[in-house]
Amino acid sequence: MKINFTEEQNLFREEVRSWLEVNVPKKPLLSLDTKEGFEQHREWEKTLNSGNWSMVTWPKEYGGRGLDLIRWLIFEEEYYRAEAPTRVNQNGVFLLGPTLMEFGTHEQKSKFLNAMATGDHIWSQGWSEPGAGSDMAAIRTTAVLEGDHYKINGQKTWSSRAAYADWTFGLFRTDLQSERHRGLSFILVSLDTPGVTVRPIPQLDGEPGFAEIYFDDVIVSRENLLGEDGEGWKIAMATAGFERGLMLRSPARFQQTAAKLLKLYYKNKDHCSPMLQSKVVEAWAESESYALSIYHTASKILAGGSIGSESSLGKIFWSELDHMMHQTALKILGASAELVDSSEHDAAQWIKGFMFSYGGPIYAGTNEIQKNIIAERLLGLPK
Amino acid sequence: MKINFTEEQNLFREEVRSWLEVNVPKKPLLSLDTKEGFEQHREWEKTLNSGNWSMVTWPKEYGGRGLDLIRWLIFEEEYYRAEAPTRVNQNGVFLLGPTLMEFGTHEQKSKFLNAMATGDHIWSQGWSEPGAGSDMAAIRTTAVLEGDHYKINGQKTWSSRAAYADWTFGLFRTDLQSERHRGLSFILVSLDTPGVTVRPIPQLDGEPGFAEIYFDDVIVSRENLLGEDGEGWKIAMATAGFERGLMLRSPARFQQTAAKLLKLYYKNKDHCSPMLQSKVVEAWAESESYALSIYHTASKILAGGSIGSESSLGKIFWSELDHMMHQTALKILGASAELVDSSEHDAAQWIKGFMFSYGGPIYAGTNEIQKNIIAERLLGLPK
Amino acid sequence: MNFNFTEEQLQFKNTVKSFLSDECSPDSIRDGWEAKKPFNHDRWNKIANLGVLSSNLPEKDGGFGIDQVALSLMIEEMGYAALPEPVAEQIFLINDLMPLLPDSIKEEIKNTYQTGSNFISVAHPLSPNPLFLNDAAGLLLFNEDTYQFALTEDIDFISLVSNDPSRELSKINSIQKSVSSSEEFEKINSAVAARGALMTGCLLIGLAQKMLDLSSLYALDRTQFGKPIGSFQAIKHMLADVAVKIEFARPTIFRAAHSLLENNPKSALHCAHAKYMSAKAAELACKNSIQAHGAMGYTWEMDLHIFMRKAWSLMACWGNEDKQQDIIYKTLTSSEEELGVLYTF
Amino acid sequence: MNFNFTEEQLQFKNTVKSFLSDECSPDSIRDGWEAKKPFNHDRWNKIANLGVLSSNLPEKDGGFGIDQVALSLMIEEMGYAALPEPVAEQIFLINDLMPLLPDSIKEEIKNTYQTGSNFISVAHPLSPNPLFLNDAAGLLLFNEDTYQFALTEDIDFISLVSNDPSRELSKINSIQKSVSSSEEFEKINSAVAARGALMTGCLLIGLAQKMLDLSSLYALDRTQFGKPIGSFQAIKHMLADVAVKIEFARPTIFRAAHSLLENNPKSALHCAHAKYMSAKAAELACKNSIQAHGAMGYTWEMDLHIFMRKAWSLMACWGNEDKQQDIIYKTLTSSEEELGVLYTF
Repeated sequence: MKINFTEEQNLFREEVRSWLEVNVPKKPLLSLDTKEGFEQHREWEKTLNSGNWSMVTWPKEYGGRGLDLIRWLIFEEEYYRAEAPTRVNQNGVFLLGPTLMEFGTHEQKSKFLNAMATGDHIWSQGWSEPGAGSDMAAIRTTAVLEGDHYKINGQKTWSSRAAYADWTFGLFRTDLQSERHRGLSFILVSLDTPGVTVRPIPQLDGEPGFAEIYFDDVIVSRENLLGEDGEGWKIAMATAGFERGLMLRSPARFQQTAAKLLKLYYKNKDHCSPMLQSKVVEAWAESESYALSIYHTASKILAGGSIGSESSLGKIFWSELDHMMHQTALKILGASAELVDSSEHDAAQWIKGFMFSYGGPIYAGTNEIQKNIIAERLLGLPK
Repeated sequence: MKINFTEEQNLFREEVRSWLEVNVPKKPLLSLDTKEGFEQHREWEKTLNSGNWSMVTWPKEYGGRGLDLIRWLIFEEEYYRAEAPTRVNQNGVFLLGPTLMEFGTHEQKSKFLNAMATGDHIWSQGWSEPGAGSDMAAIRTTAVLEGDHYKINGQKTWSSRAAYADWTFGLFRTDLQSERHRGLSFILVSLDTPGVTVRPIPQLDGEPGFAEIYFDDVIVSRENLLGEDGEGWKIAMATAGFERGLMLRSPARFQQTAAKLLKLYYKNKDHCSPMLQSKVVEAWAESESYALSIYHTASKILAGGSIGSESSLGKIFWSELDHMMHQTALKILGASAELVDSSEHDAAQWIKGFMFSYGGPIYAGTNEIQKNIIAERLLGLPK
Repeated sequence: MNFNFTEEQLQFKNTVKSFLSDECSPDSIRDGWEAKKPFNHDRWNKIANLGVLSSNLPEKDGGFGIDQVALSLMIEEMGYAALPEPVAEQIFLINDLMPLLPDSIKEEIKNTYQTGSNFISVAHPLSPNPLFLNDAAGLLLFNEDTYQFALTEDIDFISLVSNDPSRELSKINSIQKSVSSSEEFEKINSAVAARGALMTGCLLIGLAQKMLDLSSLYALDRTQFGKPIGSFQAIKHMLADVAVKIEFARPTIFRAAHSLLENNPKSALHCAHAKYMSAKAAELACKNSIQAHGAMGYTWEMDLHIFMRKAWSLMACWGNEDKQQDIIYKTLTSSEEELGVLYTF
Repeated sequence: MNFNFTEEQLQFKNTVKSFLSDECSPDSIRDGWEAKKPFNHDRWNKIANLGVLSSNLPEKDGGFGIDQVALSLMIEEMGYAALPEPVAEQIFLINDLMPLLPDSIKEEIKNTYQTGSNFISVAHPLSPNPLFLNDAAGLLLFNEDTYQFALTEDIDFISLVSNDPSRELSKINSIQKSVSSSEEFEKINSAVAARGALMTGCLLIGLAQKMLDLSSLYALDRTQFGKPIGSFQAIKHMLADVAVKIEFARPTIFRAAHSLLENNPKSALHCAHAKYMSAKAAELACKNSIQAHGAMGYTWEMDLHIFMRKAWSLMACWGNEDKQQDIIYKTLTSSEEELGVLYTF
């Protein structure tokens, strides 16, 4: 155990910092849930790619830098420190990317990873269906193999980013006789394909963070099948692990929030009771613990270990923490905790984050589902 | 709505206070979980009875004063204010008493209520069995009717006070072919009856708060059947309602704890961080809310209403509150929060209460069971 | 000692409940949002005609002279329906406060305010951005150590956007002309703060109850893993927890209302207690309701957020949980005598 | 940056684990309670022979020179077994502190203390009642602004009863003779407070893990309503919540140990963080474990309370959650610069 950064790691940090200082847009981009904002964010992905920062852990041939997870955590720390834009392509770079790396053919990797890195393909998720939310094995959208292509019929919902994205990935039932987890396949579909209809779902802030995707005799080449026919569940489980785990929820985001919260409290402490101190301390302590745990996990992976139920434990921890921090911020803000006016930038940002934080315990498998997983897989309790 | 005490109610309060001032033992009694302490507490029941204070709500003929629930709440407030001894016969006066009043024959009332009021009969509970804890319908101890008596065989457990009590009441299976809730009867058994063996269960503090009761061909007169044969479940549900509800958990106990907690904090506030204030305020606010709610319920009952799922709601509320208050006290006490030495009276009392408070969410139907009841009966969710 | 409501108190509550259930549906609220006119003048007039706006005026002034307990029952229903119009504010912060104001200000308000036809907005350090000031006839404004009344036309203000589209807020820049006073400032300031706390507390309890009802219905309706999600213990328990919080917050509302009625010297403490408990109940109701709804709870389409938004706003204004906590602590420790108090009444 | 343990570190941990699993069963602890001799000298000698007591002494003094990270792994196991003997105290509060003490005190301790044969007790304002002082050779005592060392025979003390029968405590009345110093008091006082916090944190994580393991086993075993109680969501979720708390407390232990090793200027903060997180994990482990055990958890017969009692004591001494919270807050706000810090390392 040696938990200090090396000279090289510190140099890398400085490189990231300098680049971000020059390149991060001075003016915040519009919301990526608007058409215009979405394109601004796509531009930012291109800018990142121009500096080879799309995904530092990817091999160079796919637009990455071939660096390890510790470097990635450092990159993320600098990214949040610089308050750089949200990654509009997170479904691609953090979820599908690692999945392709593990299960994709050489052709698939070449075709999709580069276009992902450049921002040419922005990806949406196609997991849930109206009757299959937390219970993903209930998927009914079918993909029937006809020669060298699949014909897809059905409906996906809660597809994040789908309102403006280019592609979607998800599970489809390729064996119509199958039930539950069996007979599902992992297929990539361009949202431009004839027969695809996207209908946005306005979320709490009124913007279309999610969409429904309808498939009506949609023809997709067999080349877009990831892995083998019927292997979909296995691959999806790997992807879901990435989602809950360390790729998508790097600690820097929560540490940044905790640091802002502490500053907010300190600035307002004469206007609020000292009792809020306990929440501010909890925010620091928990975000710091989360970071330590992620560095711990990253070290394990680098030493050849694999990630198990850590991702379920982590998902519960960060989502509860995130909500608590935003709730505390609103208490510090007092009566202004309802103002989303552009003239009230601070309050508006905290309120936006507060609303967003309610989603944490829900998406990517509700916390109730995660607790079942922990009880059954980690503690050995019966199904 | 008129939530002030009347002149008469205030006079009653003064009467209670004066009597208690004279009669409450100056030196705390020994623990009622010791043989000697138990007898001291039985003496105290006799003293209470000598002043006609055994149960002010009972009719005069049974040793009560025929007063209403509001008077009872006032009596309890004064009782806790005077730090009078724990009622060793609470199973009798708070649980079996009201049940007898509702379901007992004239003979049963005469025989049992008076002996209860005088402290001659101290009662234990005989609900749980080794295979029937939270799932009370799984009771297997049998009582077979043979002419004018029952022959009882089987085992009860978690019988509170049974180590030194005189009698027990509980459910027995009188219809051997029956299952679950059906075929159970509510029977009263003297622990002196041949064939009864009592084996104490030492609890957290090492003292026998509970006992197992073994029945080996125990002969009990049919006169000790409460209600009709097979009506046991219905009667037990009424008793359990009393238990969780307002009779056994009068608000004064929790208000007294909250007041002590506030004093403890105030005295030690320079040694602990101001963050504990929030817990102290919560203690006051919740104990006060509980009291308001109980006065509300008492008013409803006095106006002819009945008590429903309030008892489940209340049980969750007071048990969580009680634990939180004791936990907070230990935090205020700092390093002395482990001393049970007689020289450390304050710490020892809080620690004793702290350990006791862990029992709240467990006994009388775990809080998990109460939440199921609330969800199913009050909110209409499916079984 | 009688904690039961009178027939008359319950009748006022039921009248308001049934009116709002017809006239203040989530759809009608959404219509107001879309038109960017959340204040529905038609509904306001109907409420006025129902006598609600004058319900607590003395009979000689054309009211029914109902007390604060009946008011709090009515206001809970306004929360349950997420009523956008500032009815609670008029009856609780203007009508109920009026007798306490000095003649100079009272006269001005009386000259301006015509119950039912128009209304007066209120601003206070604990709730500094008055509601619907653009539509109001005047403003009662509390400062650090004075209070004043001004006609809307004499105020320079700008609009502010609230996270609850039902609330049109304003920020006051300056006031050209007003009547001002500092007479009995402590007493009147404390009276309005207590009323603001209790009013938002009543509304929050109604909102929490509504969210619980919506969630229970949803949990019955929505199936997952082949059964209604309401049959899972996790969902049952998260909703039961909300029921517990509401059950033990509600009596604090009625006690506080009764304290105002009786001029109880502890009424400020009791109102703080009511807001403190209600805000905590509403906070849990928001969290557990959206969780029980899952991703659907996160959408604009479900009505849940109409009630959540109002709850978030009302938790924040007129003193949030933290502020009430502070008031309670300071009151409890203000005298040695208070430190050991055991009795509720 | 490498958060993995070395083979050697894990080996020390496993040796201790397997030794304690054989030699420190709940039954053997109960034997000590019944005999009113919780300190088992036979076990103490075996631990000494295993080299644990000298494990962190320099090799020249007959030790293995292992670092604080390895120590913290070992101490977690002592918590897991609820070991009554003050092994953690010796290695963490005496051995590890020794190099920091001034020569005058160090000499005295060296003359008295013979690793393995006897031991030194410690008292500090955060933990004022030393453990097993009656059996100890001497006492290292921290006061307001001085610290001193005294032989047990020169101390006038009385016994105190702890709620954990494994802990024999004493209250010091007076000291007849001692060596005292105030040299570098701030630094040394802070060093012992940090070590006390980290040591109790390590023990608490072990205890929390043990309670979780006992509860999981019980939930598999015990049936209710015709199935193992562990198949009910309520039980699953209450135990999963404990697993989450432990998971995110544990790395804070290792980071704090590493900070001591590296003389990190923030080691006091890191040790406070470790105790804060571990105490919270242990608190929830106690509550949810007893709840999962139901009435059985409330009995003397089940082993659960052996671990709960130790946890309650260790939460209280060497600075409880509240004290650590205070340290963290004061450190974080001690400089403008700290206020915006984002990085962990």
